[in-house]
Amino acid sequence: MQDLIWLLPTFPLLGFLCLVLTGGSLPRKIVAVIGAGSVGLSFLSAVLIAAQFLASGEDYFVKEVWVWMAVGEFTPGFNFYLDGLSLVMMLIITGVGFLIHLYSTGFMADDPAYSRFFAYMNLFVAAMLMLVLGDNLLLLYLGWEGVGLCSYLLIGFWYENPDNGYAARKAFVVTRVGDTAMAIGLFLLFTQLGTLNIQDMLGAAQQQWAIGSPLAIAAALLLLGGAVGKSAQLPLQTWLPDAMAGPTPISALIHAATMVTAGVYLVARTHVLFELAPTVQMLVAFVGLATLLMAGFTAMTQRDIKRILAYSTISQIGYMFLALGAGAWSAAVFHLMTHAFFKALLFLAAGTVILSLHHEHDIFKMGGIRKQLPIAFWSFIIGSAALAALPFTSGFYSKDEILLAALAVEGPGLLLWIGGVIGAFFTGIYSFRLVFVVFFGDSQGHQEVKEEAGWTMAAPLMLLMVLALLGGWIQVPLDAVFSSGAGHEEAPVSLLVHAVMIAAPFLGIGVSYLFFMSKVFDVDKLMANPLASSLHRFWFSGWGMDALYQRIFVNPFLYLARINRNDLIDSFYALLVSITRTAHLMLARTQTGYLGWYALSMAAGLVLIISLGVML
Amino acid sequence: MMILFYIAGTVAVVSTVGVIVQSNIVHALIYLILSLLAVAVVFFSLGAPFVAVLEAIIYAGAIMVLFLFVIMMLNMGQHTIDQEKTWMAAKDWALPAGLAAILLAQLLYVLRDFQVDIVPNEVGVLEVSALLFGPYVLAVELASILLLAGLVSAYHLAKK
Amino acid sequence: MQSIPIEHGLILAGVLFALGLVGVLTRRNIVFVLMSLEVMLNASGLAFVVASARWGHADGQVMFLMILTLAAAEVAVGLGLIIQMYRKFKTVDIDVLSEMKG
Amino acid sequence: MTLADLLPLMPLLIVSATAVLVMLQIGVRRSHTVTATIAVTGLLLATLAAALMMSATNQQVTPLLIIDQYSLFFTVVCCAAAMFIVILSYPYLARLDDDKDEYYLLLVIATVGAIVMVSSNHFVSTILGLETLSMSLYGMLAYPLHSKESAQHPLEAAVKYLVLSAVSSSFMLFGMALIYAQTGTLAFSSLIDLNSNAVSLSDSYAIVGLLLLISGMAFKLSLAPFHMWTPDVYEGAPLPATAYLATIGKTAMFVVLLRFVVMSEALRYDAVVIVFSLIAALSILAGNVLALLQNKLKRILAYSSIAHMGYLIIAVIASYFAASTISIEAVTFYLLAYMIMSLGAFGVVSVVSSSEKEFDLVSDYQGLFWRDPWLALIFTGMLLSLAGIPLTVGFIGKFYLFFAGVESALWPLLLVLVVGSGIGLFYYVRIVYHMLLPVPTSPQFPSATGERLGSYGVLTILFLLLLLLGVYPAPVMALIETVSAFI
Repeated sequence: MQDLIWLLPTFPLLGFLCLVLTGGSLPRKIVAVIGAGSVGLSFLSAVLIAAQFLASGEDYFVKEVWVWMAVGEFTPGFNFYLDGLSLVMMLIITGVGFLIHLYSTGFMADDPAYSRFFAYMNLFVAAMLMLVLGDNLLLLYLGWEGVGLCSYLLIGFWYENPDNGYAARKAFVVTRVGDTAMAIGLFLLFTQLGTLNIQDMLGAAQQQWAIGSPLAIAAALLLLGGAVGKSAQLPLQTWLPDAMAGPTPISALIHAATMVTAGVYLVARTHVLFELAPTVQMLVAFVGLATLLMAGFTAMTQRDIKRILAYSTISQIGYMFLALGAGAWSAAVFHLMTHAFFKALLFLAAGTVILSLHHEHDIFKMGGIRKQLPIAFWSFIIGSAALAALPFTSGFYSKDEILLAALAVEGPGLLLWIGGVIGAFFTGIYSFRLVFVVFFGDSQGHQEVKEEAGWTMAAPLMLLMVLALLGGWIQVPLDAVFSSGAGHEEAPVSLLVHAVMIAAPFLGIGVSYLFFMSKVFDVDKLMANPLASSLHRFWFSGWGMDALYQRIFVNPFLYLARINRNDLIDSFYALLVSITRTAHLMLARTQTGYLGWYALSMAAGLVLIISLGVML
Repeated sequence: MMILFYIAGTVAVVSTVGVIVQSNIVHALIYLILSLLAVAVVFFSLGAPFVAVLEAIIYAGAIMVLFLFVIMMLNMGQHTIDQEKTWMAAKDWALPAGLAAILLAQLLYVLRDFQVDIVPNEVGVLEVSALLFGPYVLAVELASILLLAGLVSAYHLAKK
Repeated sequence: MQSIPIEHGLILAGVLFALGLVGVLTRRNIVFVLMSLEVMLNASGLAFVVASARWGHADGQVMFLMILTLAAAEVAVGLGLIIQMYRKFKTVDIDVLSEMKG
Repeated sequence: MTLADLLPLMPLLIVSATAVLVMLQIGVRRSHTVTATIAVTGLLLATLAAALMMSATNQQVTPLLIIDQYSLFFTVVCCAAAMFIVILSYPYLARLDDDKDEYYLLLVIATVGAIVMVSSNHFVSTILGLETLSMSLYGMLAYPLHSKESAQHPLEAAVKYLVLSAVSSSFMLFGMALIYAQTGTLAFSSLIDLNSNAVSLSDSYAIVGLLLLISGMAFKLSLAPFHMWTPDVYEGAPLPATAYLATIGKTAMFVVLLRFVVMSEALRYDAVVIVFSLIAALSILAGNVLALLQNKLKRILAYSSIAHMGYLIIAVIASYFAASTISIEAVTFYLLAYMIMSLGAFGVVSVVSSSEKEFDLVSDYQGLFWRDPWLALIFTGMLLSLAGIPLTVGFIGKFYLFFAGVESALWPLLLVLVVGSGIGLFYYVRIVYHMLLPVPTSPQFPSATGERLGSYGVLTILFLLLLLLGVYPAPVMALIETVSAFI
């Protein structure tokens, strides 16, 4: 079965090809079967492969499917590499992916571009699998760019609205900044270490580079650039909230569960490099900390249900980066997994709410719908509990590990820990703010609520609820992967620390309750305070990052473009064009059609080259 | 032999010049035949009597007769001489002659220290045929294919 | 029997070759062009025979025979084309064959 | 020459026998269909024979021919391509108001020449193969000469090709004679250290001989500055003959060039390297620039072939500097790739054309995507491959060449390659763009009829090969690696 690992990306790819080649002429039923079924088959094979892999007790497994080409030492191939890390990723991608596909068959039922939607989704799954299963940099890069492309296509899925197109372009351009850094990083690794194979490369790096050597730092920094872009971390986080313009299942699959965590995967996969560059690793931790706090503040002030979830995603990935920075590789991946469960659950539930309320996104226009939408309600309760890391939910276990790891970091450990706890406190506030405002209180005069949709949408929610609750009990088989980083001693931690960590989210929920449920405190009164309201505005705008970028990047660029209208660079190209044109016209004149002239040119050519030969 | 070589060589060069400057095509053809015969003598002086004979029979004989036929067919007698003269302006000669002169000069330059004397031992029909029917037998067969190609092409092109 | 320096043989071939080239380049009458081509091919053959005489074996002479063969075939095809050209254009000026250019 | 020598010659013998058979058949009763069928069958048999013999044969047959895996590889390629061209020619010639059969006879004889060339390691066989090929091509290029309705200029093409080709042959022969005067053998052999006891010559003498020979070869490969004939001959000749000249003619010559350069160690002389570099750079730039604003497809393909031959020369230069056989593999792979894409491109044009009317203008293909999507797809594939877009064989080929260049650190030439490819993209994509435009009110050519089914089959095979070798080239690369070890 393991030998059939190539089937995993092949199924969705075939699904994509089927859907594209038929060009939307298939009936919806068949599109649904192909679209969801291909990922389902992929999941099934993933489970079988995982079972066999775990039973075999091997540390890793390589399947060479084919060598694309063999040019000297350069032999890129379609080789798949399976170890604990890619196993976890592969199960998340296919499993959660399948549930989201299933959900989408109901969610997108009314959309005219049904077939196109599933085509893109299938392509995405194939590319994402390629990214996590590839054993060389080329496949990794292919998958990386493939998911970026699909993300772009799907954010702008409803392309009739120019805003969506704008959001898609923004996502593309911002992540491209990171991608460029990563491409340079990969090239650096290839040229320095002389191999495309990731494992060989890491081994070579360990042998050739000393800890803290400039090359290792440069490579790790460049890779971090790519990871930061893809995973929407500071300072490249601005694209993700806007990416919510896409259909909600997209937000669940791409912008919560899988693609945005590719950065975490990348860092975890190349953790050897980061261990060789401790300063960069520390930078990772602080990037994560800053991001999780920033996004936590912002999430508290948002009104759009999907934007709240988007900021919470940014914040949770911040936790993962914090874990990576702290060297707790397994904890990061563990949190990646639990986050995939509960965030997918939250997004899908949000999708149900949005669909039932006729595409209403503003939470303050919802209110009191827990009776009408019980499944969505319970999804939100469980999802938010896991998100806030209440005890015994999946999020609790993973976040606990991260915070403990952060505390164990030498030097700024306490700082990181305090930041993480504050973040947990905010998580409690914003996640239950959402629940209280949307599901309790009075109905805010919204229209009648549509029935919750059929089983295709309910079943994935149920399953994800179970996973969000119990996912913390899953043992991720990562010890073999991160053996090199296993130096962390589990230091005994005082009860106080545990108490603070458990209390922080409850405290947040309490605050949230007082503000939004019992209305003991009034938000409006708070807003009357000028300091609070300006803070609110500041946080609401995502710490003014967009405005800042507008001012320091976009405006100068536009300004340059404006003063440069007739312009230097363009005229350079125009010059090139006119040079080639002139060259063409001049050379074309030599083609006179006269035989004598042609013979003369041959003789002249002969004399020319013989003169060269005799003189040299 | 040496004297024969130089005399024949001079004749060949002079008559070849005649070929390329003549405006009367029939005269030019006669010059060409003369040149080929002179080359045949050169061959003989170099100790290659067999190819000398072939040069005379096939080149100067058969092939040139082919030319003569065509010249007759196209009716290019005396009256085309004037036309030929108008086609040969002095300025048209400068560049080609210059290029050829450079080429020749380069050849002379690289031959300057190539000093090997040929002692013209006769390598006659026996040696040539031993080669032709020995290692080069395939070449003979291929030459027949080559002639077949020429034959078919010429037949198709010249018919009607 | 005196010996002949090989460079003189090669120079003779080179001179004939250059003369043939001049003929090809300058003449507009296609029959002259073809005749000049014969001169060039013949000069190459001469060079082979000279070289063959230097080494005292017959390979170069075999090569000469091959050149003879190809010259004959070339002339046959070339003259066939000349006849067609004359039929079509009523001239032997190669410059009429310049309908394609650019 | 013994009986044991006959077996390796099997492909050559089969093709020669086919020629004889075609001749006999013409003598008995003329029939276009029967002639074409015999030609296809014979060439197919030769292809199969060569393919079957490939793994087990490595033999010098008389001093003239070397039948090894490398020559057999190209025998397969040339015979298969010749077979495809026969299939493409059949509908093209169907309405010619003249005898059609001699065309196939000439084509088969030309293939004999091509096989001799790819197997040649001796001046005599080189010249004989080359001239057999050329002599047949003169006839093929001028074939529709007598037809009143012929839109092209077959006579002009043939005369230009004949005269210039004869000039180049004489360059080549004179060069060979000079080399022979030094080495004393007509076989391809090293110019260095061969006759240490004989009077050694100055380097420049050998260089002049080499350069004469190389310039003659460069003419046949239409490398700048010997390229001028190419567009005129391509344009004037009937399409299948052009395709033959452009693919098999070029490939066979290139194999000879490669073998000669490797065996003679010509690149040991700096001057030769410099001349090659100059030729490559000039060809790439001139070819691409000349094609830029061209409106006739055959001329575009002619100019583009100049550029492609320039790309190939880069790898030839690299063959001397690289330690491995990688650049020989690169040349081999690129020749195969060039064969596929060039034949495909000519095939598309030939499918819609006939001897009465050729659709040669880019604007004739406006809206082809909406009228004949399959044909348009194939044409797009071929053009993108010529431009070197990934997932086509052209990309892999160009990558291979590039890699060979990098191995040998030929940076200036690689820069020229990149610039040339950039310019090239423009004119290839321009054709694709025209195919995507709306259909003009009066479509330029009628839709395909039943008799063109074979041509469509050939194009489909070529298209699939193009994709297969673009996506999964590894097995062919492995094969090429094996055969390249023989040169």
